[in-house]
Amino acid sequence: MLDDASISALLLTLKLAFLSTSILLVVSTPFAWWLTKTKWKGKGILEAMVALPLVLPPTVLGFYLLLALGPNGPLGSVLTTLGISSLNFTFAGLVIGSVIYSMPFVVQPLQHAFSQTDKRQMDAAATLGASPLDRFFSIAIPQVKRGYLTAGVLGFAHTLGEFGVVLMIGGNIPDETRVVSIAIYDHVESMEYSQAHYLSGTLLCISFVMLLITYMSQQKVKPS
Amino acid sequence: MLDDASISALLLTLKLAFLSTSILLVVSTPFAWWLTKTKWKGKGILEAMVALPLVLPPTVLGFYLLLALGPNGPLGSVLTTLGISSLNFTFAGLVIGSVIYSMPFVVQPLQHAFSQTDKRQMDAAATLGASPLDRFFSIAIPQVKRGYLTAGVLGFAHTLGEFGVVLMIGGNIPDETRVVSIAIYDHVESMEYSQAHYLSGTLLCISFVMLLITYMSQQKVKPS
Amino acid sequence: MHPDEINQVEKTLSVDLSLKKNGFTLQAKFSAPAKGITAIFGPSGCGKTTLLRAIAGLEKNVTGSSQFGDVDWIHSDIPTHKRNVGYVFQRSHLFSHLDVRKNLLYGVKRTDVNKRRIAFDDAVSLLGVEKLIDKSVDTLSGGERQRVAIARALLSGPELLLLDEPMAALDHQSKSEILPYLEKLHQALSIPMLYVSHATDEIARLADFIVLMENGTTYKHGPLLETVADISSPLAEQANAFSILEGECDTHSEKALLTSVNVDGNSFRIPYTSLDGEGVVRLRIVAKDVSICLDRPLRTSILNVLESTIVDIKDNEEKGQAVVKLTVGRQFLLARISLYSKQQLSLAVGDKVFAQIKAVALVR
Amino acid sequence: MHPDEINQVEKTLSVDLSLKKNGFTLQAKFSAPAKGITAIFGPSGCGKTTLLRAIAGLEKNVTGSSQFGDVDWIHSDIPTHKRNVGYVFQRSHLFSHLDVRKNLLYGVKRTDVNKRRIAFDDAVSLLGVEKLIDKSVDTLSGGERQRVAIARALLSGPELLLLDEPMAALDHQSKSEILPYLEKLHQALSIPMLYVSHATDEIARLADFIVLMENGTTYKHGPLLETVADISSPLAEQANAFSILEGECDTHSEKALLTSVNVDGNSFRIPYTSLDGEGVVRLRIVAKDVSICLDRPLRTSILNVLESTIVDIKDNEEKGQAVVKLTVGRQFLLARISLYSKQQLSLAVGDKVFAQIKAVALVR
Amino acid sequence: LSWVADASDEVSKDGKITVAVASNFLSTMKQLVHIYQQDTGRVVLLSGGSTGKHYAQIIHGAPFDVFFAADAIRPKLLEDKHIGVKGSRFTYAEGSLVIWSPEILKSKTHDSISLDHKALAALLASRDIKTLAMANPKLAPYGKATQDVINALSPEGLLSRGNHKMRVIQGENISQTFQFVMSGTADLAFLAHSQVLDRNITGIQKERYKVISEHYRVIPNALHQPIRQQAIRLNNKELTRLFVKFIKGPVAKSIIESNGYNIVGVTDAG
Ligand SMILES: Nc1ncnc2c1ncn2[C@@H]1O[C@H](COP(=O)(O)OP(=O)(O)OP(=O)(O)O)[C@@H](O)[C@H]1O
Ligand SMILES: Nc1ncnc2c1ncn2[C@@H]1O[C@H](COP(=O)(O)OP(=O)(O)OP(=O)(O)O)[C@@H](O)[C@H]1O
Ligand SMILES: [Mg+2]
Ligand SMILES: [Mg+2]
Repeated sequence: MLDDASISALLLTLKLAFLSTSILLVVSTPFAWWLTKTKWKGKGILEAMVALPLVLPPTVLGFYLLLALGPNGPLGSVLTTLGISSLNFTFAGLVIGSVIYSMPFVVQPLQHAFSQTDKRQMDAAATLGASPLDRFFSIAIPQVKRGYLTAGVLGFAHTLGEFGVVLMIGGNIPDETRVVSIAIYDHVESMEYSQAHYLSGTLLCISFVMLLITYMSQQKVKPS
Repeated sequence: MLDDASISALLLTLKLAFLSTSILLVVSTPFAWWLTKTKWKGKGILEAMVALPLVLPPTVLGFYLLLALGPNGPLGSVLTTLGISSLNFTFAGLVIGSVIYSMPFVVQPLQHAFSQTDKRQMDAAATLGASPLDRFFSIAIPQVKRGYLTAGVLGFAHTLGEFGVVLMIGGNIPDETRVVSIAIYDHVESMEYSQAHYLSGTLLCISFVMLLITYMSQQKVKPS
Repeated sequence: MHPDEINQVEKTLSVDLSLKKNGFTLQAKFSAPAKGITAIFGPSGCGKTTLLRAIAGLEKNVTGSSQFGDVDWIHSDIPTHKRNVGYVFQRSHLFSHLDVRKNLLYGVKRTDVNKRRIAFDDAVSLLGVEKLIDKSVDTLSGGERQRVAIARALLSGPELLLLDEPMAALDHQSKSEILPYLEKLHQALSIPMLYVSHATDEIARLADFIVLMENGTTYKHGPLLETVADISSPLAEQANAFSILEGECDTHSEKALLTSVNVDGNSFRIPYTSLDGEGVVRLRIVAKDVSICLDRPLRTSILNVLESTIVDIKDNEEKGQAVVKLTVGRQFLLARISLYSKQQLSLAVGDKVFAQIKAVALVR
Repeated sequence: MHPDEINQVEKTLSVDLSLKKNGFTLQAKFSAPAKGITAIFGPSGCGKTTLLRAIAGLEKNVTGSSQFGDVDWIHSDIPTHKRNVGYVFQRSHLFSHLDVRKNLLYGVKRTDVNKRRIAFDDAVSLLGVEKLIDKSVDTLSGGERQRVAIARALLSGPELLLLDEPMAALDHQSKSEILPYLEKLHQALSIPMLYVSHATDEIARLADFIVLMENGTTYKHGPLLETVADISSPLAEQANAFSILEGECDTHSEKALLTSVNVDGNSFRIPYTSLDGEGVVRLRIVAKDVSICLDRPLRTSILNVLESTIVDIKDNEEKGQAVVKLTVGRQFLLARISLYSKQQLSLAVGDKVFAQIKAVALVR
Repeated sequence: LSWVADASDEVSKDGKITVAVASNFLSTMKQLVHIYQQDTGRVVLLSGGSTGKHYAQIIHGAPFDVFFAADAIRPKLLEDKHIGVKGSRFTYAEGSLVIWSPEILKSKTHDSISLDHKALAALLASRDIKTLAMANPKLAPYGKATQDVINALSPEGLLSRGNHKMRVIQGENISQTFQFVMSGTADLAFLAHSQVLDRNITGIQKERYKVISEHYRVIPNALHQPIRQQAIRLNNKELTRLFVKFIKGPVAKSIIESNGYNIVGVTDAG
């Protein structure tokens, strides 16, 4: 059986992953759409920048985030003047870290998906009285469901296993920032291999079941 | 200026990233295609399994790979009977680790891309004398260029920053398995922050330029 | 809701726009009255689709004006979804993620209840898509797609209908069911319709006005009757050149299986049709169905023989044919005869002749 | 390479296949001789496209046989790319990532040099796509797409041509340029062509055989002349019912601007056409262009008046019309007249009458 | 080149050795190796990392020649498993713990090097301290020592101090704990002495580092178990031996000491 600490870590992880993925999907949608549609010459710069957090080792990225979010850091000082105390070592901070780190896995598939939307069907929708926003929600988004699946799965799974950033800006506080990846890591480091196996196994099982349900439901809705 | 060790780490990283990404693109192409086309009920299981390595913390995944690739591990013993000595702590091992860990970032976008290929154009190609393989290369692949871009960028960037797995099965051996992410990590750990900043900056710049070139060239080839 | 029940302000479309895209330049100037279908006619690639798209607001960089009712769509920068057009696209453009029913409902949902022009079930049965209603659009045949597209456009309560070869993929039967409805619709609703077609028979039947295009330019436009009777227009050169006569219904002789139509004092007999309204009816006569005799032919199955005067003749040496323009009261009739016959009968402008008309189609 | 220069074995297509997909069942049985175009005719949604796809090997779960030359494609499980068919799809299906030139070259590259039937430049100029050659296919108009698709199919050196409403999006001019080429092609090459069309004029012009479909089933098939002259076939009910006569070229009287064709001893005069070969020519006569007189009409612009015998009459009370089947030597001619005229002239089977033919089209 | 001079067979065959070093000792080891390489010309490759990772890797055949662990447990385990060379285990450094806090300036004994028991307890009880950073006691020896200290000072536990809540943030290792401090989010931290000794930190972190190096006190060794960092040879190669000999030598000792470690000076073969 899992002990309380593990269960709490698991729940925290799921909460983090759900929250981050949701935020990512919401934030990335307009961004990816804009990237797809804009004719702005400089968009390559933005596209490249989205992928950049990926190339740094997570702990290092975490370190920089830690500095940025700290009271003296550029982001932290802004937050402080807004009356928000530092987000380091808080759950909110974890969410921010995860969002930044998993962003490319959500933006890129969505952008790819949106680039496939059928301009002509969008035109048809316009002639049927649908405003741009309406068209976006009634035509573009439903047609890229598969892109959302990819984006969601990658973002979710990556947040689950994400570890370096979370370790760094989370500070491994039980119930608040100790996610399951850190717990497993701790077990491995302290040679508690059987606990590590057990917890890993549980995480894998849960993830597997969730992914399986996602994919299976996807198979069903496919047009015959 | 970068010292020799850093340059060697950078080169090793680029070599690893290029190699892994190439292998991933080659291996994932038939796999993603098959996943897209198969009517097999169990494909959801495979799809879920591809994403699974993601949910484990990289070091932990690395730990399991270490066990698997070790002389007594399931993979390692197979390799041993084939006369290949253990791949742990070798560059080849790193490549295997990166490939496994970055697989979902390549398979998923490709699968998504392939699911968008126009069946009717494939039919047309068949009537024009193109065999299934020929159609695949002459119609399906060129039409999903953007999917390859997404897959390539995500796979490449993830391999660059990938760190936990590499640290574990690579062993941080200069010139052989010390990639730049580990070097940066080392600098941060030993409080050589300015070196860490410098190396991170270099890595970011190089990556940025590569990504920018990729995206810019993409913009140009778009049909007017 | 039946189309006839709706009353609304008549709006006219006046277009004077131009647009450049890559190698192609569009220059269009014409107006389409609310009462009447305006046909757009021209060879493949001449810019008909581009014109419709520009009017619907789907093309960028359109300059000039596109006045609909009181509003200049281009000047006031009205976006497509506020122009309230119904557009049947040349390649249907059905929503691939929705089934047929949801495709049809898409526009309905976005239309004010009091702007709807046709009930859902009516549109469905008119276009014969009942059996398709739950199908995925990917499984439709070419004609089925087009029927769904027409129904979808009608259901969105348009104030202007843009139809881009809506019948091209349809069989004769389907066409002959949908065409009368379109006629009725536009008469009852007084909404302008722009109708792109390559089929001169459709145009003859439906259109009141015609816009002729070539190389991106609208080089001629006007009422159909005048424009088609213009012997020098390229239309008269077509194998299926035709003329159109308007007349009034005379007596119905159900026994004789004939209906008689009075065109400026001349009586035309056509196969019996029950004409509901009195009003003006329209006869389409294909030029090659008209022959010319110097004597009145007797004991013939040809029902319609008129005395007439030649007002114009245009020879086409290449084809060995001539088009002859004849008077029918104040209206005109085109006849296509061989140059040989023209010479044999030594026909000339001003001659009194008998026009022997093999086939007369009651168009409306 | 000019089509005429190629010699090859004649292959016949014999189809007896069936297929079920979701709600739809296809049952097709007919054969299409190598020498001749076989038209497939039927209402929208009856399964014409599905039939063509099944023959091309693009449908799954097809049972039965589809014998082409010596090989049973279905039984031997020959995949599409080895069937060597040229397919012009109803909705063109151009390759969206390639420009026009590369679309055209796609099939060329995959065809043995000695199997190619038409030079690249010839196909390009025949279909008038010279100006489009470097365009992206997304920017093509509907008709342009279709022309490119036809060229692409021709260039792939097919042994069997499947044409799914290839002309539906084309204007009269384009059609009248492409049709003769298709005729010439199939005559020169002796490859079977299946031609789906809703347009009876195209069918009349092109087809030698016809397959009639309804609800997924091929209910009638046979040589076009016989099948269309069958007064009880649904074709005869169509507004543009027609008959076809074959004859030989008589004398060319260039002065008189007329060409004369001998049909079983009867001379037909048609507007002058320079006929290059001697051989058999074909005349299409639309039923409503034929009128019946009891006396021989004189001093008329109508060139062709024949003595004939009535062999069959079919009334259509609903439309107030009758179709009359007349002899022309050993061949037959349909005339559509009003029921009124039929009564007036008290026409009956066996009567000797004069058929007055307003328009004769030389089909080939 | 000098290393050719004392070349044996092995030395000439394999010119370099690879050494696994605990992250916290990595920077000190770099200094040592620098000197060693200058003096002898022999190449020593360093593989930094956590001791837990290194241990797992060595078990699975990592090609390391010497293992410098952050604790005594893992070298012992290796010795017991006969992976390490029996009898080659020794303590190369003993860490000393410091406490860091901006609050320290307020305490009365601010001029002395270390704090006494009472001052420490008062500091820990201060209500101004909201975030305490320490190394994970499970993973890092410094964390374990920190735990000892805290237990000694407030046996009832840190978190149960009435309604005054203190967040305890734990670093994976002592380096990470230091990084927490760098970010400015922690008010109090237990760090390694080696970390707070002034070194030439340049760039943007210079100011911050100054703040850190001016606000620490050494914690009396009596308050915790000794933080013994042990090393073990993994083979008997000549080059390996030579390097270990150097580490045990006087030059190395002074460098290690100057980096804030105590040297016990005894080879612990126990
Ligand atoms: N995958 C499918 N699932 C279910 N029904 C299908 C599928 N594909 C085609 N059909 C149906 O089969 C029938 C025949 O389609 P087909 O495309 O062959 O018609 P068609 O004769 O070519 O019609 P048209 O002249 O309109 O192009 C149609 O009613 C169509 O809806
Ligand atoms: N985006 C574009 N870039 C360049 N040329 C274009 C573009 N869109 C359309 N064209 C060209 O503009 C011309 C007019 O196209 P349009 O679709 O309006 O023709 P159309 O009259 O509708 O022809 P059809 O009867 O064949 O449908 C065509 O020659 C076409 O190739
Ligand atoms: Mg068009
Ligand atoms: Mg079809």
